[in-house]
Amino acid sequence: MTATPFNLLLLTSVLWPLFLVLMLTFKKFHTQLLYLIPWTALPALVVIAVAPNTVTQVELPWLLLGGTYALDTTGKTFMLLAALLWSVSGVYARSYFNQTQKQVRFYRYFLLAMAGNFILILAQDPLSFYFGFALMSFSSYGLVVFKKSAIAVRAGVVYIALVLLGEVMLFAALLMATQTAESTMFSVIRESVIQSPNHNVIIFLTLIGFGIKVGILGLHVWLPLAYSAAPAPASAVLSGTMINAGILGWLRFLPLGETALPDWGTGIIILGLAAAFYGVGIGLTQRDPKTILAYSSISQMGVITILLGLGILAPQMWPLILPGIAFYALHHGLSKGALFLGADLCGSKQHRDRRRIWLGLWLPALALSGAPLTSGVIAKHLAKSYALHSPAPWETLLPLLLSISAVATALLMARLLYLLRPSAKPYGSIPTYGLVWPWIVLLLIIVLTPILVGYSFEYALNNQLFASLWPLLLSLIISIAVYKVRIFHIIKPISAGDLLVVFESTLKILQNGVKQLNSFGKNYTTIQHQTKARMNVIQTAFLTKIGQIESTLVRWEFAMLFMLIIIVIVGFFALEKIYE
Amino acid sequence: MMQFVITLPWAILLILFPLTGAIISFLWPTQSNKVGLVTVSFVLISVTFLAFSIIEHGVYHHAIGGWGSPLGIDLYADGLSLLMLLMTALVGLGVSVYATGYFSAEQSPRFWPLWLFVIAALNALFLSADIFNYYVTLELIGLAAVSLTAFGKSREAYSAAMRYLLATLLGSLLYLLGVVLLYHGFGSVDIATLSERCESTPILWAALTLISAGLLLKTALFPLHFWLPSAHASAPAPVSAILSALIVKSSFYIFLRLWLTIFGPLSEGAVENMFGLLGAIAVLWGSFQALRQTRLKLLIAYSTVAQIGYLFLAFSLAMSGAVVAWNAVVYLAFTHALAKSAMFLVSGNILYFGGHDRIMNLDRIAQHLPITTTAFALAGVSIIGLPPSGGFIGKWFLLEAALVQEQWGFVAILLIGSLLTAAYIFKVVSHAFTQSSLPHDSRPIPAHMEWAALLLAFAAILLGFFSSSILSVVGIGYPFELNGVKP
Amino acid sequence: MLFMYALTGVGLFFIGLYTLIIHVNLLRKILALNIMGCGVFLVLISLAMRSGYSSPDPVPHAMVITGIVVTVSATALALVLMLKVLEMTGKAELYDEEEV
Amino acid sequence: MNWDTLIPFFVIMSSFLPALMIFALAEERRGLRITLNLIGVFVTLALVVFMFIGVYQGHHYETRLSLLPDLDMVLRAGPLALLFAALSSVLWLLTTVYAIGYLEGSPHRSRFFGFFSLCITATIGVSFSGNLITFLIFYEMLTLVAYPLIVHRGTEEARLAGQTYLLYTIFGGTLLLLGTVWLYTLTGTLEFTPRGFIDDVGEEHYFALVSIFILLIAGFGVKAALVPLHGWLPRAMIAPAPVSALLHAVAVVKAGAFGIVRVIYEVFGVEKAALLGLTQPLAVLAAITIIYGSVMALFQDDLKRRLAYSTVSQVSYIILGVAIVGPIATIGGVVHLVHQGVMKITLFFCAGNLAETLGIHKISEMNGVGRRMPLTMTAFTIGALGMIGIPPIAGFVSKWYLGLGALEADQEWVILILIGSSLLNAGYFLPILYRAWFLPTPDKWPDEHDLGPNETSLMLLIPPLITALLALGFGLLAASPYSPLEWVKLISRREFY
Amino acid sequence: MIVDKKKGIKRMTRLLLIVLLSLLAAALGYVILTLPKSAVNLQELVAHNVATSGVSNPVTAVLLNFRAYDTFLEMVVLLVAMLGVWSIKEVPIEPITDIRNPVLDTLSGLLVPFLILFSAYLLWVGAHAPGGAFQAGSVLGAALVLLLLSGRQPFLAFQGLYLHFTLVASTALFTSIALFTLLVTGELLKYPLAQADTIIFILESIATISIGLTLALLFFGIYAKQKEKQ
Repeated sequence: MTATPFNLLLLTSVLWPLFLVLMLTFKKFHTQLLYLIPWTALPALVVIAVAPNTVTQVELPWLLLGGTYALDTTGKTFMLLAALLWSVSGVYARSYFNQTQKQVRFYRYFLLAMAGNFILILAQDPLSFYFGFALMSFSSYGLVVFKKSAIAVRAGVVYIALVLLGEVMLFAALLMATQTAESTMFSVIRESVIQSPNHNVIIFLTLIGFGIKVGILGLHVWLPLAYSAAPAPASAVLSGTMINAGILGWLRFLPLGETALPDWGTGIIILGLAAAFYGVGIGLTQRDPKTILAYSSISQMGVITILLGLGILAPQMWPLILPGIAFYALHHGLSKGALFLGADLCGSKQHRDRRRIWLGLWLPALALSGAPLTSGVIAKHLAKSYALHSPAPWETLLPLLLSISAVATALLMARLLYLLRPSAKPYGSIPTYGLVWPWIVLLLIIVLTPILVGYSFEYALNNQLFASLWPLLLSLIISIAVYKVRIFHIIKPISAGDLLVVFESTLKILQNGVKQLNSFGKNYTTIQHQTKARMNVIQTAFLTKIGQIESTLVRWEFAMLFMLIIIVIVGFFALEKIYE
Repeated sequence: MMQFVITLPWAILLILFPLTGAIISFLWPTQSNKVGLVTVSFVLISVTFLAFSIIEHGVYHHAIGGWGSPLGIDLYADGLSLLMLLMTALVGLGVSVYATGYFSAEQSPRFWPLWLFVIAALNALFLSADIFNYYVTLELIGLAAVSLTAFGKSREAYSAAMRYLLATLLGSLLYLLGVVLLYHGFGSVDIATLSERCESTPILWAALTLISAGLLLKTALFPLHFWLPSAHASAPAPVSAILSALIVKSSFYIFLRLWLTIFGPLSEGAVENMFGLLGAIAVLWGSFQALRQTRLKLLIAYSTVAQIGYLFLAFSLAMSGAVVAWNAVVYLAFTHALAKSAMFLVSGNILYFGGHDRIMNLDRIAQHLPITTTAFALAGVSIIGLPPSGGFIGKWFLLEAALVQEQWGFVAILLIGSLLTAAYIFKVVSHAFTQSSLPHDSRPIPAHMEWAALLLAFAAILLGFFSSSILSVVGIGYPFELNGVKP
Repeated sequence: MLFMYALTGVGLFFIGLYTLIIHVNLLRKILALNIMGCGVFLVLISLAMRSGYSSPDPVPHAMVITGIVVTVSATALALVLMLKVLEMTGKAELYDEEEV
Repeated sequence: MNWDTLIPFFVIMSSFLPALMIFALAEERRGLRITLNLIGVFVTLALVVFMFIGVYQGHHYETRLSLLPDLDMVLRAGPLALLFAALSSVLWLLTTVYAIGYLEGSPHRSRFFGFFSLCITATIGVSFSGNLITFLIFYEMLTLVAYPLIVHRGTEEARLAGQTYLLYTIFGGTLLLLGTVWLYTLTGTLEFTPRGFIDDVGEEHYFALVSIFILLIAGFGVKAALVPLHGWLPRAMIAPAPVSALLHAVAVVKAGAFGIVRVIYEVFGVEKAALLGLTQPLAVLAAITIIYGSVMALFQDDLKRRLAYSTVSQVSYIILGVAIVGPIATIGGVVHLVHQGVMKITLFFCAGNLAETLGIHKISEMNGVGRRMPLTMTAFTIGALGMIGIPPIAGFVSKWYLGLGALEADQEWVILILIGSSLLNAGYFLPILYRAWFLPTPDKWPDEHDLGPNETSLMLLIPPLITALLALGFGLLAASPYSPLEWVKLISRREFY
Repeated sequence: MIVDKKKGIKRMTRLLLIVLLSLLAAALGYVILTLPKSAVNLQELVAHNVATSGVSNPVTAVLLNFRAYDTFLEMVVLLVAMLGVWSIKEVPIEPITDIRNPVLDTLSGLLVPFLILFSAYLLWVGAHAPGGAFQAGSVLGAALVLLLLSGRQPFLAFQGLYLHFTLVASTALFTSIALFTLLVTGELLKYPLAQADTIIFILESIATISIGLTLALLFFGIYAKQKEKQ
């Protein structure tokens, strides 16, 4: 590796959280550490700040099976998001938990997950990526079940089960990809995957493997459970950045921009669309804000999935789409994070506090539903622009559908804001100073994002205004109407993790199967014992029998008889020897 | 100097030393222990020197009275005899050391003369080259052995001794009749002369039949083992050791010699195969019986029955052309002598210490006699034929021979046999590790009794490492080339 | 004629053997062994006549004498043992495993 | 006087002689016993390291003693031999320390440590064996000297377990002997040679060769716990923890696996074996064992039994690796010899700690134990995750190479096996972790002992931590020089292909 | 019932046995008949060497010179039997006084001296005519037995060590001669030609005594036991 100061910084940013975890094992440092830990993600931020434009790779040939790390452009966006969210929720968590013990335990998993997240973002070879991914996924289990409530445990089971599934699928995909590529570099793999005889398998496995993180339709069941079960700061990072790990995985692995795979593309797009609407559909019925946010994530990821599908469908467009996806992820992550933290802040009894927070919540909500002047509008605009250039029939279909999905999102946000309205009963924790200010910071960042990417008012006023406004207005009308009709009191909320019912029923069957097996095992052992006993009986019988035989054998006259017989036989042989 | 020492007539001294010792110990009962030990050590020394001289000058040959065969009697020692003598000396020493502690003050003056006479007779037998002389030595051994067996002083012991006496006398008579026929058929009792003169006539075959029957009876090959278990189990431990380790081998040795020199060259294998078959059955039967036993000494005795089976198995394989099987015969015989004597001494220790040898409650005792237990385990390893041990080498050659000849039946027997052996050995050993309290009645054992057993067992293991050199010594005089003995 | 004695010896041998096998009483067994011995000696010594000379072959004679002595001592031992068995078990018989 | 011809012999002696001395020691001579033990360990270790360097520089260490008229007893320190020897001796060191702590104040310690050292002698002997008969000798020796350790507790249950063990192993040994002798009658030599020594055996002996292969594999399979020859292993768990740790995770079972490696590569030669159509069935058998072991593990509540079944499953990775004909898979398999060793010994150490400190034997008793014994359970977690095959722990590296090798050899089905077993491993390890870390601690442990200020006595604590670190390091630094992986690559270059 | 069955079996076995044995006897008889009328044997050799053997009686020559080694061992056999008997039951050496009958008394009084004389004769004649140590020894033994039966106790005079000495005398002598010859001639039991006859004579006479004594004692042992039983 080239030990430039930047590279060193890069490594420190990754190693720093791990180091802190290690330090946490020593009780006596806890108090000091707890001041340090909230800021663990800062080095990462610094890295992004000082990152040169030329991508330099850090080669660590001795690490695992040879690791390559770099901060490329895509990585930069994800890293930015990750760094921001980890810092904010890190600080948030500090005052979210009151006792040190809890904090320590929380941070243990928190830091590990963070490290994993960073690693996978920086990784330029599948193994390192896989490593980071695993580290993140498994340690965030600790975050999911942190509350130890029954819900949490259930969520944990579902989560870990799916994580494992994803892990093994990715493992297989990785193996095949590496085997054909004969190299462990994403660049090479992306190119050569197509040559692999079973590239379809690889693509499928990759889609599912990361799809679980992303929560594509069918595999999304864990999101609502996990997000609502986890403590707020955890949910923030889960929904904000960890979910994006899946996206990044796709970007790294799939042969995007290489060759057109129409079937795959179409399939993915349809999948995305379905997710986009399905998420909202179920989400609207929910009453728990966090669950609603989870479903919104599902639908948002659906949108990203659509863009991905486009990329596969039309490789030539990929260079355009890639930054779009990155930005979309960024935008969604920030707003979602803000929403999760904000939703958690509605715990106070004072109407005044509640109203302040509520107003604050409007910002990310609007941003998510793509209101003008927010990051949302940019994201949506980019998405549409790709849609317009997509091959038939999508170029006509997609823009429309996207707009509708925007409406849907807006409705979902409205639903959220309604549920968290100041007059509603308190939800989450009491907004203390330590909790609120990091949230404010996050809001500010959200406000600034459009400016950062050089998005100007006039541009907005010119051509974007209506396009971005009508969905909002429409949704506004609908929601007011709905509010008047009070339809939501009629609709029963679909249990969070909708499809999970199916999964769990199958799980039940499996468990029964296991029980069966178990009982069979018991029977089997009893049978074993019986047979063993029987064998013993036979054995003893046999031994006594030969005992009796022996006691006759050793009788003098019998022995003599045998001797004579031997003599006769030998004599007989001799006889034929003589007269042959 | 060394040259001179080597040229002394050690072979003859091998016979005269123990005789003198026996007489002295008989006349000087109070010192019999010392006399005995001195004699036995002399025997060992003489064997060593004899070995040197044989290695240096080849086979040893001495015409008694200067007459020479066929008129007189010849002494003859090649590699095979040497090995047997060595075996006798080693086991003899071990047993003697043990006996000094084992026998009470009033028993030992009676034990020593008999035991020393046995040694003398054994040496005489292994050195002799005259079939009538064999008869005399056989009788000598037989009578002494029976008297020793009666030392058990129990009702079982006496009737076992009786049974043994009848069997051995019958055996000798059959043998003698065979000798008679040979003498009248071919006019000599000298092996070498006979091996030249003998041709396939009815006389020869009748003699073969009678002699084989007699010797098989004495060697207790299944189904003629009827006398062995009771005798070996009811005799006092050192005596059982002698019986199992040496005396059974003596008749087998004669059998071997006669087949190698006189009968083998003329036979065509049918008979040997039958012996092999009997051996195979003996292996299985003996092992199963051993497995059945609840008393240690009986178990060991039956194990002897099985081991004898191996000897004949190897014998038949070797006669049918697999030369390596001779190595098996030699090795199995030698290691069995050491290991089995060790085992019997162990059983003696256990009886001496705990007053019983019921396998079920062995743990009480074994826990407190680590050395003895180790001895048994090591001996067991060799008996089973697990590496590294003499037994393993023997089994290896045996298996090799069987495979070379593609005698799958024998292969199977060998495998099953060693499994069964392992089964009964560990049936005993496993009790050494189970915890249990010390029985009330236990009497301390003199250390040398434990060590004697251990060293014998250890020797059996050690044999596994010197096979090539030992076998090269055994090869002196080509005892195993049919018709090879040329005194 | 020359072989008459030898054949008699053989006969004695087998008669003895028969007794040895069949009869339970130890004294009879011992006597049977003696008879067998005699048979063997008879064979041994009678066949010594088969020589061109007037006098028989001396070697078998020597052997027979040796044999006799051996037999005598063996018999003595056997008798003592028998008596011991009689004293212990109450009857002068081999008692078999099943009684153990 | 050329030392190179003696060093292998010295290595054997360096654990053998201490063993004998220890036997002679009285029970209460604790200090002297420990000293002897450690001297033995360190001398062995030093010699092994010395040879490591020597072999790396191309030295040739070989001891020959005449055994049979035309068969020598050969001790040769090749790369493969050293791999196994190093593994055993290093883990022996740790286990000795552990055992000293574990058996504090229990009876028959001289006996225990004596046989323990003998076991290592045998294992080292197995690893250095230069021909099949030498291997056989030490293999059988291992069988025997491991027996007293299994029945060490002296309970009736232990005795029966010991009987089962012997039943299996002696049977295996017999098969092995038969195979060896038979082979010898065909070839006239038993010398391990790269790429095998049966080339000049004629076609007419096809049947014989196949039978020999089966016999040898079956013989070794008993110790390697190949289904259906695995029955003894779970029952042998009655033994004290250090025994289970070293013998049933490393020495004994690995001796079997090691034997299979030798047979395939240096007796038959992998190509020849493949030509005879012998490797594929073996691979299948290994696969079955992998799955079977894992499934059985699911149902065990006794911690050590679960670990035992996990061993059954994991050891077959090695066999699978060598049975998939191909350099990469071989690397995966052989390196798993080391990786599985460190991981599994960690797990056993931890299980021992739990039993010794809190009297925990059952998984159902492990609730919240992570809070009571954090370090132990951390080590355990690392081991467990490694078993599942999660990067960057050693287990992942093995699985990775196995998978690649399988693909290289066009045996995609192996991937499914790997995946399936990973899931199953997770199925029986993660619940343990969950209990340990996320469930509330009970107010009282089954049988708690006070073992010093730390969570348990340091002698019990440090070994698992070290092995856990090794497991982590072997994975994390797999690609760095002198890592097991690299060494195995060297072996593969020099001896296999 | 069972008894009968057993009997039946016994009868069967007996029958089978008789058949077997007669078959074997026939076979053996046949074999013997196949012997050539004129044998190859050692007669000429003996005749040829008897001159240098120290005695003129070929049998004695064979016994005490050509195959003296056998005889030597056979003395040991006798001694071993003696030891065996003693080890099984030590004979109490005391006069048996209960059976005193005058006939036996007088008869023994007359016979014993004669028998002793006769045995001496046999011993002496053995050198050139049939006779010799064993014959003499057995006669002597008979005399002693007679004494015993008549209730006289010949051993009261010398017991313990003396007795033991006499018992082992022949064996000891043989051994020492063996050693002696080994030293002098370098070969076992090779008598120097000149002393051959004397050596043999000494051997024989000593042998006679110990044989006689041993036989008597053997009888005595058994007899004494019988007495106990009554």
